[in-house]
Amino acid sequence: MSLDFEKEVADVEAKIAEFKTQNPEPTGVLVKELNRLETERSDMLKKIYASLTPWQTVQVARHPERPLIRDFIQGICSEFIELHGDRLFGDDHGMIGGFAMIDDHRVMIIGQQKGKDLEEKIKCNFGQACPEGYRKALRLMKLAEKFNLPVITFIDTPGAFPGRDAEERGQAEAIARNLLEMSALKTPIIALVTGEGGSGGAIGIGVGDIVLMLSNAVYSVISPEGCASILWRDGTKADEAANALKITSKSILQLKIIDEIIPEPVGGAHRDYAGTMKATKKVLLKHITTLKKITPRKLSSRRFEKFAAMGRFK
Amino acid sequence: MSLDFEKEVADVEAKIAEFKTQNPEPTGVLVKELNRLETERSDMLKKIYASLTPWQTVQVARHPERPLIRDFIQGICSEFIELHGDRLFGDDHGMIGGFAMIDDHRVMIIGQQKGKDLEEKIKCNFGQACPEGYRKALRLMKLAEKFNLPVITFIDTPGAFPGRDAEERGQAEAIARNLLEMSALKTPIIALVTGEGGSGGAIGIGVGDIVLMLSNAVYSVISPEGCASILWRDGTKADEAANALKITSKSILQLKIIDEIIPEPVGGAHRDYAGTMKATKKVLLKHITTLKKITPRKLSSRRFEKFAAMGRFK
Amino acid sequence: MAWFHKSKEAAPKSEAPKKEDIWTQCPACKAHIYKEEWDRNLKVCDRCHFHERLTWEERANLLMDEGTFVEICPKVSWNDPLKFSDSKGPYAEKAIENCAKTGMKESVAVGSGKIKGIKTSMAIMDFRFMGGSLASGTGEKILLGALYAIKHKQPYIIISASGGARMHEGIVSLMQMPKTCAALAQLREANLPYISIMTDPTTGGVSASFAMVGDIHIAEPRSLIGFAGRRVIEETIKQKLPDDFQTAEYLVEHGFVDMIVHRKDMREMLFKILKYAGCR
Amino acid sequence: MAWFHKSKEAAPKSEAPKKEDIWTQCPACKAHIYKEEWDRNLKVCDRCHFHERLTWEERANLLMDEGTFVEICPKVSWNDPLKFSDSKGPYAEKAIENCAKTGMKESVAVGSGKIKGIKTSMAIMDFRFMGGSLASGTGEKILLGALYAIKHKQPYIIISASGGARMHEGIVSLMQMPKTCAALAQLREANLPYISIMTDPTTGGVSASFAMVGDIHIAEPRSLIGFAGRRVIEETIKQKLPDDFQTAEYLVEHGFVDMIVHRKDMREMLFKILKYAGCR
Ligand SMILES: [Zn+2]
Ligand SMILES: [Zn+2]
Repeated sequence: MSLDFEKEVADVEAKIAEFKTQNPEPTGVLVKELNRLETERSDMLKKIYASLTPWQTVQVARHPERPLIRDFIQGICSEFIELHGDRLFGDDHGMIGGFAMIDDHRVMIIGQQKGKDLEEKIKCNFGQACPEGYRKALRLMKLAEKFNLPVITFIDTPGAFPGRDAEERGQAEAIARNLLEMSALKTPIIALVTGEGGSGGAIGIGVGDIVLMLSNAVYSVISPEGCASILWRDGTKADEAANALKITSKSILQLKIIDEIIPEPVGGAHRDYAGTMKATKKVLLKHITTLKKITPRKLSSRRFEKFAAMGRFK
Repeated sequence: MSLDFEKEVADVEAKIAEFKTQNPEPTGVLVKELNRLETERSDMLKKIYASLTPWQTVQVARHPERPLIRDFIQGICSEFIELHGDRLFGDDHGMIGGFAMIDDHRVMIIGQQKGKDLEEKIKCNFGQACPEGYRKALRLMKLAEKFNLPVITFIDTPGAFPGRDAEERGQAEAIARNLLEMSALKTPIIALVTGEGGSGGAIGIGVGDIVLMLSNAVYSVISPEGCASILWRDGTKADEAANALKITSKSILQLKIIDEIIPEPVGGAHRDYAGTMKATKKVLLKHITTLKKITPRKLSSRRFEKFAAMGRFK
Repeated sequence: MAWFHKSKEAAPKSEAPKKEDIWTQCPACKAHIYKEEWDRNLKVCDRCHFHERLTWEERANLLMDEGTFVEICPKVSWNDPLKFSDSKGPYAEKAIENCAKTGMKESVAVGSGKIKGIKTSMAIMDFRFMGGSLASGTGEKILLGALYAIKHKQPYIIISASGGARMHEGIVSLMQMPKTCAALAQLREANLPYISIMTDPTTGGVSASFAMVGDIHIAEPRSLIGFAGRRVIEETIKQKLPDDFQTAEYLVEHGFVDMIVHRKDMREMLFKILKYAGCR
Repeated sequence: MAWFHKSKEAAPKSEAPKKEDIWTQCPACKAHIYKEEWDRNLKVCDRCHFHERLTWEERANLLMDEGTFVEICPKVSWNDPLKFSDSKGPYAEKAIENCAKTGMKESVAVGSGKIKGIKTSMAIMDFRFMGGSLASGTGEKILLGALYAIKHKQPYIIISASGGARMHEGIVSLMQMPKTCAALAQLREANLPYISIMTDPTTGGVSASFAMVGDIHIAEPRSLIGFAGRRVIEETIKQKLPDDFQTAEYLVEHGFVDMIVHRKDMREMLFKILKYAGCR
């Protein structure tokens, strides 16, 4: 699937595909021609992705083929032992977690899973977690604290689920509780926005010592569509809202809300899983190593100072 | 309402009522006659209640007019500020709690409410608490710990609610969690079985530094009916089971499971609320005063030792 | 009861009082009510028990011993980190207007005072300032209130009245959720009581942060309390929601609010609870 | 795989093997299975994945490094505090019979050993001894296991297999619920890991005490896990319950079990989890 603004890339890609069909085993000048086409494609992608508008970035961040937490786990971890349930009400498939091994580091991984096919998407509520999801996340964080494991959260959600049941079971309380407990947790926390960092649903697992974003991820207090329909009284003004809200990784880094951007391969994470995993793993390992050297008490007081400073001006 | 084995008392009581109707303002010999009747009634009750069988005691403990936790609160406390909800799922009317004042002691009171009329009984699930009830109880105990308030639990339940929803929301987990947390709570806990101490549903709020029973209360691992139908394969053998299970306050004291029996007025708590309240208040005050002098850390380690010793023989 | 101290700038005496000076109308049931009665009733409708929104000064007067409430960070003000503009113009202009309208610099007043002699820190949100929205200045002030409480070993009371995060400050406003909760974690670490009072409305990012992590949760009758908006939920589940959905009473039944307290009883209740919390 | 070490008392060699020595029948699906295959499969039915109940020795052999499991309180025995008798006679007689039948003194074996080199304390319930019921001796042994783990800074693993409290010990058996949980609170205080393994069945007072407060909850496939009995619940709610009600899989879906682990993978999984818990 290619996005609106990738039309010309799609044309070249069609050409490449046709060329490959006609020349299954190209030699000599044909190899050169294929290389030319692929360079053309790559240059186009580079150019397009170098100057994505915020609204285009939203579309990349929401791309149906964008890697999800389970892809990251598979690509980064040599072992994953999934843990289920909040010990209170249920097991939220939209929020998963478990023990994992990254190189020789044992960690706790937690994050939203949007789902790949329709069946999984429905099972996962499209990555919109319910209170039991946030409570499962908290339980696993507390377990990580007890076991001295760093926590890594993968954030990718349109928002917390806005359903009647979710509301009745305390969506607000569950997110609020996580914010409070995460700020005081005595083990390292790394939060990484991989796709959509949607509002309270994102920050509900986003209180990290280090907060990262993939370069084409977005992070916002409200969806551009939602903002547009409230402040522009016109849901189609999402592109304007996306501009105004400053939701791209570059803007968020400038606002000092995140610590670092993980650059995606040319053409976005969905075009190159292996490259995305490699880049992500490298950055995660760097921070795990550094954070592990800090005492738990020092960590939580630093984390408090970090968030206390957000939005403190002059 | 009079119980089966109180038939002859009921006859005298009927006589007294008739006498009073015929002699609204008795004088002289009539006063003497009334006194005689009332003494007869009182002697009968004393005699009957001095030698209740365990199964008869069960009936007294379950008496529909037996004082419930709300009666105790009204009779003992000069103030009650009810607190609601488990902050997770709901507010269980079968388990109530809140701040209360007994003389000049501020305490946290928690316990099952069975309900008086049918409407209230249904609302309270007949005193059979759900997981949210046990979780509300735990929340209030943790609050009491933070605020340095002694906890007093009033136990009166046929058992935890055996419903499908209760099971699905973790009846087992909720009770287990309370047992663990109560054993470690750093504030005094007094547990008082006022009526039916029904199995896991009772012990779920029953882990006290001091455990008390009203004299006609019962405390059992299973209802006599349940035991009879399993071990005698005959539910009607409840009286035999009640005997064998040793569920009366006297037996339980002998087994060193409780610390003290609070004597009920002649004829049972349901015949004399004021007397019951007075006796209960006196004993509670004594223990509150004593327990308040012990440091929180010492308290929880003593509580551990107390329960660790239960069922340790030779 | 006269918790509402007289306004300092009394209306200039004119010959004959105007109709709107004598009568007011309940916004909920539309009943016509004597203004004097309305004020005596602390802006609660006798007919339908609707609790009208109050200004922060009215709340402070209602709850605090007369003249004891002193702001601790009156200079902390709104910010415009995004240089935000929407279809109606720049956020900065709107904020300046709101300052002029309310005499506030942000959507919350934070200070310290006494409730029947008990010293307490208190943050009072004011819906008049941009719908009580949570923005960087709001978060900073709520945090400073917590730190003040810790420093002076006081309890902390926050009175919420907010539609949620202020979009105009984008991600910075979202970060006020963890920021305020982190401050409350510090308060907890210091073992100090925190009472959250939810008034109409307490929704969105405010309900999902500091409002929902109190030791005690009190709500005013019939307040709207919830995370997602009713319309969004109805669109999601394709169902009509019950009328009492997200009311204070509904929240009690679902386990998230300890008690509903009428405005006229709030001061006394706070005093009692603070006593149970060991404050003096 | 050969976790089942050969029984010390091998069957005396007879001329021709009897039919029941060659074949066994799955108690669940009634399939006829070679006894050799049945044992090789650790008493798990290949056809329906039914996990047959195991003795404590089989569990110890299955999970522990060969010969490392040593009981720590083998002398703690059953008690008869109530001098209990039911329609079938005295409890004491029944207990003595159970001792003879199982070679155990109570419904649990508690000891310490190694899992792939990691030292751990372990309590293993055995359903053969009065349905694995929780009585004073059981509670005492489980408590002693926790204290041993604390003393030797080891993790603690409890394998539950129990119908619940043992009525024959009345209130004393009920008190084993707080007693065991109090011991686990001490273990938590010492910051040591506790893994609860629920096997078929884990019900009543065992599910409502030590089995449900683990750092990690593991269940064997299709085990029955629950508080109240199915029949009691059906009588209460006047409804049929779904077939999978109170199965391990159902418990995962409802949030109370972390994972289902097949018997053949249990040892490896425990080893992995203990590594995550920082044990060596
Ligand atoms: Zn009205
Ligand atoms: Zn089978």
